[in-house]
Amino acid sequence: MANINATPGESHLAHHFVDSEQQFDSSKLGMWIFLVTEVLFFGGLFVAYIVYRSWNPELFYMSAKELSTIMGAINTVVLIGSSLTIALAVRAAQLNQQANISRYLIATILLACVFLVIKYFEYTSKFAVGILPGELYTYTGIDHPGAPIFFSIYYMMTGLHGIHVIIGIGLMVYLLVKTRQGSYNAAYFTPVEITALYWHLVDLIWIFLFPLLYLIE
Amino acid sequence: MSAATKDFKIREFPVEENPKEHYLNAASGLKSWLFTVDHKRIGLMYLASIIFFFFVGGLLALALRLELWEPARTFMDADTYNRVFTLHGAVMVFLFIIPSIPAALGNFFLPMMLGAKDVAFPKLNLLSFWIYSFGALFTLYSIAHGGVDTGWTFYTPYSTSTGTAVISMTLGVFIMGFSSILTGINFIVTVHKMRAPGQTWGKLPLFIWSLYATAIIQVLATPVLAITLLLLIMERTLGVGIFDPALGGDPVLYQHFFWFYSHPAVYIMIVPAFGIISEIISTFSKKTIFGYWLIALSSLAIAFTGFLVWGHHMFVSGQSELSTIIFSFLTFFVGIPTGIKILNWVATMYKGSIDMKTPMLYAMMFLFLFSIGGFTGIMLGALSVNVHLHDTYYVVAHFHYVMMGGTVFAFLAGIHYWWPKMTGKMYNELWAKIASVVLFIGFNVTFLPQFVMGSQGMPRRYYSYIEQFQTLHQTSTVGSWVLGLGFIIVGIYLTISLFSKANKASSNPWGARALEWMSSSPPPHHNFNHTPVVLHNPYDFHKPISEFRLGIDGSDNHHEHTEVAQTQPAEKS
Amino acid sequence: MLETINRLILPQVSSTFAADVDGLFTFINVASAIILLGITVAIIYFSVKYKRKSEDDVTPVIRYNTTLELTWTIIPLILILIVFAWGFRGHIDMRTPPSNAYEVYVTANSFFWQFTYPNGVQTTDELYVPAGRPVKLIMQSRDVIHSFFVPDFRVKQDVLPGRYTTAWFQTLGTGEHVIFCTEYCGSGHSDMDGMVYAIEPEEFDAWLREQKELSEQELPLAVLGQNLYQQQGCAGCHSLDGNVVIGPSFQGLYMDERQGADGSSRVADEDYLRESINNPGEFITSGFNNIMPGYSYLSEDQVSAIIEFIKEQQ
Amino acid sequence: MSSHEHHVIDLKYLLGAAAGLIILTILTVGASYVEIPRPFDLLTAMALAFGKATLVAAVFMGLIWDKKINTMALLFSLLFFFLMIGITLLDTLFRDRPFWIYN
Ligand code: HEA
Ligand code: HEA
Ligand code: HEC
Ligand code: CUA
Ligand SMILES: [Cu+2]
Repeated sequence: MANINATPGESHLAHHFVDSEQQFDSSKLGMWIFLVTEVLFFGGLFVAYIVYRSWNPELFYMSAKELSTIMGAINTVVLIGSSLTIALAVRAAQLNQQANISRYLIATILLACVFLVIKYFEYTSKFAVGILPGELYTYTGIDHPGAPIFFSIYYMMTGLHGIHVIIGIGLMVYLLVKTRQGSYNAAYFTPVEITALYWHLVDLIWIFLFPLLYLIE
Repeated sequence: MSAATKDFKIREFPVEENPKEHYLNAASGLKSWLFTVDHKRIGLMYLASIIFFFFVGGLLALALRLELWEPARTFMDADTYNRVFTLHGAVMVFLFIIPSIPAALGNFFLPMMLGAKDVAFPKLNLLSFWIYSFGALFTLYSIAHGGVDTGWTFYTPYSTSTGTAVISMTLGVFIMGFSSILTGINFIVTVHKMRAPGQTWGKLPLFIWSLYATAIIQVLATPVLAITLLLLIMERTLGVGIFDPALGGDPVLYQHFFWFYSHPAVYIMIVPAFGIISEIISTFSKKTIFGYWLIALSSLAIAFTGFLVWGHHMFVSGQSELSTIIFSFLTFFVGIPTGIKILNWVATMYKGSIDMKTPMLYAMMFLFLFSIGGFTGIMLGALSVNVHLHDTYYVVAHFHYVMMGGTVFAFLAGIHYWWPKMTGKMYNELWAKIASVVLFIGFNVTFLPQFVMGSQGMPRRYYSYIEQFQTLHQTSTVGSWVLGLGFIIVGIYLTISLFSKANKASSNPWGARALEWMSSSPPPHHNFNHTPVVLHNPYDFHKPISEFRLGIDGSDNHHEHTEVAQTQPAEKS
Repeated sequence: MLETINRLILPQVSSTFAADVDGLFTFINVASAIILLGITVAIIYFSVKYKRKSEDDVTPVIRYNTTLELTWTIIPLILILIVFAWGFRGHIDMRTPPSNAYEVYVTANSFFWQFTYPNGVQTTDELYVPAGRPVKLIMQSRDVIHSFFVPDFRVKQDVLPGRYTTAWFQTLGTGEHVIFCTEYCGSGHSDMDGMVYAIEPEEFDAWLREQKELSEQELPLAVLGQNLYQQQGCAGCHSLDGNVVIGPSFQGLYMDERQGADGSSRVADEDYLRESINNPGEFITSGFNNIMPGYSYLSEDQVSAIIEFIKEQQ
Repeated sequence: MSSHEHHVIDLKYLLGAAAGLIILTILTVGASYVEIPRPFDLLTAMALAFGKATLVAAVFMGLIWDKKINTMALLFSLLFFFLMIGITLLDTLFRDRPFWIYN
């Protein structure tokens, strides 16, 4: 607060902020509150999951058997890796290592793509046997009157998560372009930081989806 | 931002009366409005849209009332009626009342009351307005494509089986949800990070406290509405069946999801109204607000408790007895903090210097009407009585008393209170008072009979009814015309005040103490020409007004940083 | 006086728990009225007494008063606890049917009520019950959510698809009471009403026997069809005199050339009628919505009877 | 007063967290092959998931070094999420059981 009238050394200071710390804190708090909304957004689906699981424990057990634990586990590791790389990208920005920002961003994007490719194979193998959401469900391998419900929830949850991954990739590509233009440095890296927060949340949600969907015994 | 004011030299900044340059003429042309990041202009754009949709909703309401003139068909068929009440409800709730006070008046005054130049994320603010408009377009599209006939609650399985334009409507509401979320995020961050030097939490105007509590509800509840509507859309397009018993789903779960949002949403509607009332009662009583902290914190208490009671809309839905009882028990607890507010307001008037100007008159009407609405809410929360009254006109009367008698009357109070500040013009006091009385009478004639017919068992969402109820329905219909007349008067004198020349408003016509009055009317582009500093609670009427006009000596808000901001592609957040 | 007001604003008291509900209703009204009056009087009094005298009036600084704050926290607190407990107790009664209750199965359809008695007799939109005996309704919906409401009894319960919900009541005597559907269910929601006839138990038994015999009689097909037309609720949507209610009228329907909403057309022969009854969504007549419920649960004989009846409506 | 004050997270914390996450993932998968009686299997899985979530939030997202308000925001979202679940379950788990006072 000391420099009410400080001449803006940081060119990224928008006119309505007093200084760049206020601006940085604001952006970060804003992002955190946005993450709060994301938690409750997915939260709705988790509620549906828990309610139906409490009603049909057997069905969830039988259905989860259809999912490949290996693929789920690999994807978990992939996402954890990508969380690490984006955290490293932020670090690189803080330390002013321009080339490293790009490098880590690329690594993150690649890992995100790997995640999607694996998800794609999982989906298509399910589609092939008629495991589709809701009315389209034709699979006969699960003997339960409410058979479609597990996979309806599965597709909603992983689908919504997948959309978040895609949005994340978009954001990181944007960051990459900007980084190449030299927009980020130790003095200004807010976009990298808040995108990283978003990406970690995507990882966080998967950390819960994985045991809940794949590992029911 | 805890600022130690002693680091600066502060001095009084006299306010310029009737300034030549202000935010309204800072730039001109349609583009300067549509792409502005000035919170004041965005607030006004919201205000215009909201008033527009209020009139749309109001016209639909007049149509509803007209159809109920005769027990059977008066002039439209059942299907049309069902679409009309759905649109009335949806337009009033999602397009009018939820954005009303926060997005219009809040946007305009929140930064000013904090002595900030703008909200924390001005671009996000503009985006939020555009998202709102985009969502509204979807709604209009669905009206054009046959409308929706589900009721504003979109209950499954009816909403998944009816042939009407449910998807475009729910998509519209879904999109508008994001606008609401973005406004909420913006407000929370602004309140946390952008308060003027010296403005501690204990010196925040109560309108800010109420907007802060509202923003918390918006941020926590709206995402759940989003996921609910998404599931509904998926249910209709892919038949995912999460709410469809035929596919193993459960329709009552939909109701939990819906009310998890929509009950807290009623506090999104009313809490900002409470904020306005706090400002007005203190100002027009010229007296320190009684129980500042209780009023401030009760907003948060209402926000929190409001999340625990959604099941009172579902007492006869077939939910478990256990939850029915718990929901009923918790429901009443909202009444306590609300009552504390009301009684503290009344106590503020004690030994005041009361000036019954139009805003104060509306505030008094608010106290009366909202109390009736609140007490009938308590009635509805009582289990055995609810069984009888649920889904009757009693509920319709209850929520019009709180939404129309509460929020809309407070909104009217706020518009009149801040009209001089926003436009620099004074409205005609006499006509304003006449209109408020007409509205008050019209309102009661419309909705009091609904309590009676509801108690007698008249169900809601009924296109035709048994003859026994006809007199009451007709009284109600007549009342709705009186309401319409009242709004026409309001529309006329406010419009006239904009265009006439002789009625320039002073910077602080009511003698208020909050920061927004320490700027010129209308305010300059950057709200203040200096960086304001706050020493006192905004209701300290015993302190000299000069101590509310302090600013940092030598600070100049005019063009500080602006050149930089314009040349740099400012980041998004 | 309260009693008189209650009679003006509440329906008649016709079930065992109605009086208790009304009592709580009155209590809340009176308590609210007192507080409201207090607030209103205070507002008006203050506005007059402390009217602004001059622009520079000085007002005292009163920020807080613990006693007052506590008063208006504790009194409402006590009141709400009373209200909760009272409503809760009343609710217990409403949710616990005595074990000897007479059971009737209720099926809600868009837009009519079907009642099935223990001996298999069925009625539509008319519920006969023995006066003064507890009656338990076991309810289910065939399509969307409906709600069973009898104002005179203060009874209401949503009726869900795929699940039973129950309600019960015991009348105070004989009488006729209107039934409303109070969960919005579509075009015919406001017409989905019915009647409860509470009759003397002996009369009721006689009525039940009589209905049973009637239903076992060998009836000509068309007459059987006419009964079904009433019982299955066709009458709610299809008139016999050419008027359009919700669906097309049956008058002159047979062998008529029907225009579909998709542009195709079909002749309304027996096959067409059967399909329209079992699976109405297949062919939507132009000008109408796809809202007719399917009747595939009817037996072949019953469908034939209805078709025979429709054929008679020329 | 500018950005160089931002905490730069030590490399060892980032790598450590990543390692911890991998280990916990292996444990989670492993636990699913062990026969643990019902509710506890779910509880174990959730406990492990919460452990992982804490690592991500605390280290990767930097909450340890950050302003407390951000942590509070996250905790608040969890609180309300649990309220939503908890209260909904009061309905769905107790549907066919009349309240104990009844009868
Ligand atoms: C602005 C919106 C708003 C507000 C503020 C409220 C406030 C309240 N509402 Fe209302 N309500 C709606 C909007 C609102 N409601 C809507 C839209 C519906 C219908 C939705 C639909 O189905 O379409 C509805 C429906 C509704 C129902 C369901 C009815 C049914 O369908 O069966 C219930 C039941 O409990 C209820 C209760 C309450 C309560 C207890 C409050 C409390 O917050 C009221 C608190 C206030 C007071 C109590 C008065 C002031 C207090 C004092 C002066 C102190 C003394 C107090 C005591 C002694 C208690 N409301
Ligand atoms: C903010 C919320 C809000 C507001 C302000 C209103 C305002 C009004 N409402 Fe509404 N209402 C709802 C929210 C609201 N309503 C909701 C949520 C429902 C439930 C829907 C559902 O069941 O799904 C409902 C349902 C509802 C019903 C029940 C329908 C039914 O169940 O069958 C009725 C019936 O009387 C009604 C009437 C009115 C009236 C007469 C007004 C009046 O107060 C309106 C006053 C406004 C005007 C009169 C407009 C002024 C305009 C003019 C005078 C025209 C001038 C025009 C030009 C100059 C161009 N409303
Ligand atoms: C909810 C209202 C409703 C009920 C109850 C209902 N119908 Fe219909 N019916 C309709 C509507 C609307 C249509 C026109 C749309 C369509 O073709 O599906 C229709 C169409 C028909 C048709 C085809 C008429 C034509 O236009 O060619 C027949 C036959 C028919 N109904 C018979 C019956 C019978 C028999 C019953 C009772 C067992 C019945 N309906 C109950 C609403 C209803
Ligand atoms: Cu059936 Cu409303
Ligand atoms: Cu509510």
